[in-house]
Amino acid sequence: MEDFFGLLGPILQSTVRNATPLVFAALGGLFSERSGVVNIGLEGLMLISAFAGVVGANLSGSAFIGLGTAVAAGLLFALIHALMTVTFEADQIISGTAINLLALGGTGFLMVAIFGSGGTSPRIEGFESVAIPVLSSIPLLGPALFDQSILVYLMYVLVPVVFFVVFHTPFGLRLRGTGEAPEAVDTAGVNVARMRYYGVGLSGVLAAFGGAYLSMGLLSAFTENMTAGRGFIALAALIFGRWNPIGAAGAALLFGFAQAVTYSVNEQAIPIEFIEMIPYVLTIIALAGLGGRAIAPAAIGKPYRKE
Amino acid sequence: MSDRVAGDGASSKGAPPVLEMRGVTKRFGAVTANDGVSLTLGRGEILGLLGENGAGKSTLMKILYGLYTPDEGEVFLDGERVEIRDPKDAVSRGIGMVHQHFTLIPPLTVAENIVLGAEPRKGLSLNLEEAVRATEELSERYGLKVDPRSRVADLSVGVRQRVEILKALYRNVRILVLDEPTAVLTPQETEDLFAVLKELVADGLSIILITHKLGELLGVSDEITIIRDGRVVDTVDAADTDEGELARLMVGREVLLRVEKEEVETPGGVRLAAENLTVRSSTGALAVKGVDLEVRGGEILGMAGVDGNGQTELAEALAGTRPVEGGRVFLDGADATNLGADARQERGLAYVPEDRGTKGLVQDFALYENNALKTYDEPPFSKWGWIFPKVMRRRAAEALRAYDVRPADPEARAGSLSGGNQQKAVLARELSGDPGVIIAAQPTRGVDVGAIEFIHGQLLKQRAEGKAILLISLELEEVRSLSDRILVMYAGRIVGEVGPEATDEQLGLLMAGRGVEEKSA
Amino acid sequence: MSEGRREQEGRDPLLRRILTGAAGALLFPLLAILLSFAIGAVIVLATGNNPVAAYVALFNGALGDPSAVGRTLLNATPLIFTGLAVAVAFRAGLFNIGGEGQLFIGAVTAAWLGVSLGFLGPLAIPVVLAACVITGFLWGSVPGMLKAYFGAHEVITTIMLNFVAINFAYYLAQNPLRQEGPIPGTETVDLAARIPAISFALGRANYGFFVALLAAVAVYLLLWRTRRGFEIRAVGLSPGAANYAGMRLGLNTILALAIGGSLAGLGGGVEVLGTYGNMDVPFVANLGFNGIGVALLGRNHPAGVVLGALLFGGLYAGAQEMQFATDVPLQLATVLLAIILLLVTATKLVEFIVGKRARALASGAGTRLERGLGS
Amino acid sequence: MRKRLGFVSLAMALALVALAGCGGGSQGGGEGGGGGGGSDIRPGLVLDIGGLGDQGFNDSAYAGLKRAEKEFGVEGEYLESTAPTDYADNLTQLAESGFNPVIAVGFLMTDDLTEISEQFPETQFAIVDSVVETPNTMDLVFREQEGSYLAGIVAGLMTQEDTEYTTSDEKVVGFLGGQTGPLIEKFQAGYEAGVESVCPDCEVLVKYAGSTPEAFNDPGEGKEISLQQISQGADIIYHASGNTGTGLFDAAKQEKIFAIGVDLDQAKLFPDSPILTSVVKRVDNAVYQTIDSVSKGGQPKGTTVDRGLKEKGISLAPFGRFDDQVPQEVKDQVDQAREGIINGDIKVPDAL
Repeated sequence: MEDFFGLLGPILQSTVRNATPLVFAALGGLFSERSGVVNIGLEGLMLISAFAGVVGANLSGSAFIGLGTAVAAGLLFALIHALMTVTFEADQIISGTAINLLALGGTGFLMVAIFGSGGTSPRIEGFESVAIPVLSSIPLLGPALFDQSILVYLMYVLVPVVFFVVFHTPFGLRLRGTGEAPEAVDTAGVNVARMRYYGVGLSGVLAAFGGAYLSMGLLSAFTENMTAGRGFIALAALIFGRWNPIGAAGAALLFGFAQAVTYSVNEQAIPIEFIEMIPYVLTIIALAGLGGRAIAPAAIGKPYRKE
Repeated sequence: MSDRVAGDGASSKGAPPVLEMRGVTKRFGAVTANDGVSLTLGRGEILGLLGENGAGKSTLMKILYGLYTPDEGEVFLDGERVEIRDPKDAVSRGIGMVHQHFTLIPPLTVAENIVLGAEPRKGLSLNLEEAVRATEELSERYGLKVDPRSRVADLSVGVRQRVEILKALYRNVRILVLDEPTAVLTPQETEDLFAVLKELVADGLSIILITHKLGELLGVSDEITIIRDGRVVDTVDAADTDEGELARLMVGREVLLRVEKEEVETPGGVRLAAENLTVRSSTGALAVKGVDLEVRGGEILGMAGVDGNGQTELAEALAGTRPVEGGRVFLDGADATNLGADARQERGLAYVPEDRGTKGLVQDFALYENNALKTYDEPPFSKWGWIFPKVMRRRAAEALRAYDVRPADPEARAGSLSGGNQQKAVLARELSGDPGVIIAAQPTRGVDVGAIEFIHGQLLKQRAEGKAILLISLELEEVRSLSDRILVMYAGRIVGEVGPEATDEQLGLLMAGRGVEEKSA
Repeated sequence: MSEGRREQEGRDPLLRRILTGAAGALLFPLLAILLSFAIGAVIVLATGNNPVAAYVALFNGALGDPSAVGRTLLNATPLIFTGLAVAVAFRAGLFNIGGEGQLFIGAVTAAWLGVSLGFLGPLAIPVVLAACVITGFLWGSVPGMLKAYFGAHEVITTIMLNFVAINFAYYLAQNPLRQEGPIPGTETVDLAARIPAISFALGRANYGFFVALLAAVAVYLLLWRTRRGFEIRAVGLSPGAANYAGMRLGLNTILALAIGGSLAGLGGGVEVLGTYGNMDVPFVANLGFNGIGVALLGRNHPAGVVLGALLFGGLYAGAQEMQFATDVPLQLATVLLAIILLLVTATKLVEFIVGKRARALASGAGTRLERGLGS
Repeated sequence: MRKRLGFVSLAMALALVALAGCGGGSQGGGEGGGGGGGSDIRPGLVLDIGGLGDQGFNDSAYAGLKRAEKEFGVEGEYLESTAPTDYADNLTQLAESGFNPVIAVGFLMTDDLTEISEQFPETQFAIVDSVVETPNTMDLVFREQEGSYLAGIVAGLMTQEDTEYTTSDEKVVGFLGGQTGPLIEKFQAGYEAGVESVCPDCEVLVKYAGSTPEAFNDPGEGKEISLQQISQGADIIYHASGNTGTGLFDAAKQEKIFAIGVDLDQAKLFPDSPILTSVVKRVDNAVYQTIDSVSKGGQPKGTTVDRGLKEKGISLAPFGRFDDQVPQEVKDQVDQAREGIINGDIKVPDAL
């Protein structure tokens, strides 16, 4: 137990690191789902952006240009999802699954095509941790919250910004309306398809930040399938957080914490396989206990047809 | 909002009409929904658009609102030819529409719904105070009382309709189209609505009122355009016509507006009864509060009331598809409260649900599968867990022919049938098992006149055979002409019982809950 | 006008029957496959390879000789099971992404019982497979119950349960069931208790493929010839109508997911008894996810699932040969499958390519107005 | 048109099969020979999941193949595996196509290779890190514990020094394992024994990344585990976790501690990370020597080649740019231990 408290600082720091990509992806999913499009492809969006970020940074030598290429790739894949689901009325879950598969196969393929072999990319200049003076010296919480990569700080800013955009702007009103009752939005003279393109597109941009953080903030190289299910956990965080940015961020922190704990649980005490299960079991319990009754945007998953 | 020019009726003569549609044709595949339709709407005028379900009224209005593009024909606004590309375009040209199915977003507030798409801003953010203020101003000006801050989900249908109208007014409409606005209203609410409409036209607005109810147009509209089979049959002056003529024009032949009902000597014993029945709605609210009723063999008990006063939940509780909160249900004298829908059906209960689209039929099932939807697990359709599609097909073919379902093809997908034929398919299933008790909820909603006649005939036939029938309907005319007794439901309670000779006023008062006050007084 | 309508009545059912018939059902998947191969060719070209050579190698690797056919069958076998697992749930309106975990549960069951019941010889095979069906059923019922009793969405719970099942199976394989020696995995099932190979020429392809075909037939009978299937389909197409007809939504939800689980579990058993002989760590990967693609490609019909699984299996078998014969990376197969999946439900796109006429016919029933044929 | 394409490909397939069939017995291909002489051999490599670019043992094996290709003027082939299902197909494909020797890189292929090597008795097979009991399979195994023991000595001594990356105040070192199991436990056992031998009161923090092969390919988890160990005082961490170890290198760079690499001289591969040394496992040599021995002709062999420090199959990489930070006595102790192991004075445990 004493050991645990000694570890609390590092665990909290690890919690924030684990949660950051989840928060980005969950915020992205929020835009998409609030507009009425299920985005099970968050995983793939993160993966392709993580890869594109490393390619961009590798070619340019600049982490910021890498971030730019990551966002471009995330946006591009998200727009494929939007094109398929909004314009061509494909099933949203299937399209999302295909996006995941495309990102997995595509990054593997491109690894060979660009870097000559699969596995792990060459290392690039990523985003180093930047300690914020004064704040980072707060005991316990300081290093956890304020000695992180700038992408983490970006995440702190984005949570309230997304909240404001979704709940306090005309765009947010239309977005929420589109997810609840597209026909109402349509008759009010707002273009439903365009709102959904915006929603899905933004999900690509935000998931790209998450992906870039994985390959350029957390690490400084791309590894095949490095997202390892984080997109799905982000989706769970979104549902658990009831499609609210604050709630989703909170849920992501919880999952991040569960993950962080697994790094310090002694495997002699509990078999490693059971430690690995913790975040997933926690998600199921959370969904069954609390999040299960959360009400999704009413029109989610359905293509909008003007008859 | 406030900058609309007040009505100046003087200049309306001579000036081009506010709206003219000429030769509008719209086809869907091989079906022609509108065939060269023309109509004219003058400034400050209420034009009634009358036609049966499926005659093409809604299609025409969707063209006007930019939801459909016409294949042929022209639209003129103030004498100028226009092409309306989408609803946004329509809105910017001053056309507003109150749809039959409300286009409101339930989780949002009234003010948010009203300003959606044309939001007042303060910097980057949405100016909600301004939205509330504008809503209040409009609602005061036209006497459309609403609370701008309440959530639409919590409002009654009547209030929701007001929100819809306010939404149009907020966008400075010059032409307001109302699609079947009275379907969900009590007679009193309908009168209130018409009063508001008259105030609006006095203010310079022009209104198109779509309905399939003959009577109400006479009181409110200036002219009436009748559409049948996608074509304009005639346009008449409301002052120079009567219900009979309108009905003839609408249906294309003389229709019997009154159903001939044989007298049944004496009603039999009580076959369906509810005792102090309490039921919750899907949202958890008490929807039925202590209802007692008895239906006897050989009688039709009518249940009148405005939609959403607990009739649906009552019907479902009686049929066994919704759990009962308190009280008891009796079938032929035996307590059936704890029986499931299946068991009740085995004891001779048939149920025609109000929503055949999502409850009565599985749209993507073939007709033979739908015909066996309740009996698939009984011989001869099933044995030892297996089902026998061949038998199902044979039986379905018989039933479909007997109930005049077209096409009578057991393989046809239910969803491909017209509303009337879908309803007949439901009846075919429900009545062919020779049930003793029938619950029919809105059996003629959205059904063409031919099918209505057929369905009414079937119900009367069952009555003559001594069946006990509970008829739930929003159509007062239907309740009155078929029922032997009429119960009126309001806010989950039975507020009165009247005979079929009751007047609109009597029924209307009860439906508005006024009877309750009288009782308690 | 009425004449025109009659003409339409006479013509429509025939055309519709054709479209909903075999040709119609295959139209969309076939177009999706062709399109994705075209896109794949562009990708191959962009990497400086010859797409014709790549596709020839792909074809050879999938069907070029008996051993290639054997590889295709071997790959397709587990995908039939996981595809069926998705399809049954889909028919009930549920999305089962848990095929992977369910397969692992079945596999570890087979690895355990296959060894301990090995003394029974060939008799052990049906016993062990039945046990896999049962454990898969139980595991599959978990998300069903979570949905029925707690409203937890099955998409999320089945994904999460995959991780739980895989970890649990690996725990068993590495601890109580662990074999001697350096290779992490369970002990190997006695050869007598294994599913035999079909013939030497077909390589390792085994009679498990026929078990899969039997499962497909069973699923067909279940869905279209039994009361339970009738209920599952009714619940999937219209929960409201099913409830109104007295069917229990919760029960059917649980059963559909559990039956799906039992199919995937059986697939895991067949993999162990047929292909591998034990459960190594790592065991198989991505069979559950690919099962989704297989089911969708096969339109959630058992026959379609078998065809879809053969396509997937063939692509993976062919990609191996392609990697060998050309410089095109193995991952092209995954990319091709992703594109097929992306396109297969994009009805609008295919309609766009085929033309509006087909679209009008395909959705003719939907656009028909209320008045329709009755009045 | 399509029909013809199908026909053509079928014909090509048949031709290919025929060619492969004929070629099996006597091959007369004549590329000009390099050093070894036997230029008619075609070595084939089946790589494990992870494949090329793992900056570990797949890459190392591939380097051995490349070296043989260059020196003997032969043309080899390698196949990557994406799933365990691929092993058997890949091995069969190479054997069927007349490749010889066929080398399975990774112990996970043990079962499949046992089966397949029996079907192709004329082909020389080899497997890295495992033992296959067939007369035509060479087992290329290593005594990783010996190198790990030396790494343990380095770690145990250096954690008591004050350098740019280590402090003397806490005697804590770390071990990051990949997938749990006997193979990696050999590394752990040797390392722990090495630390113990020079610093009995040192604490060795041990953590594995997981129980599945993904544990060899999860740098994110590797980094988090490393950071946890660092926060518990570890200032030098040895990993045997494949690609997961790149996470350690990130953490080492960020937190300024020493890492010890594995398989290859990883200091050269990750020049910006403070990698003090690496336990090098010469899979490349094993592959090269196997090809060499086949090129010299003779019947397929079923021998087990066990390589350790003595055979130079395992070695400790030079300290490179950190050489001046390592005190001479540390270097001396390492040299003594190496001697001791080679002449048998020191017995290194190979299991926990």
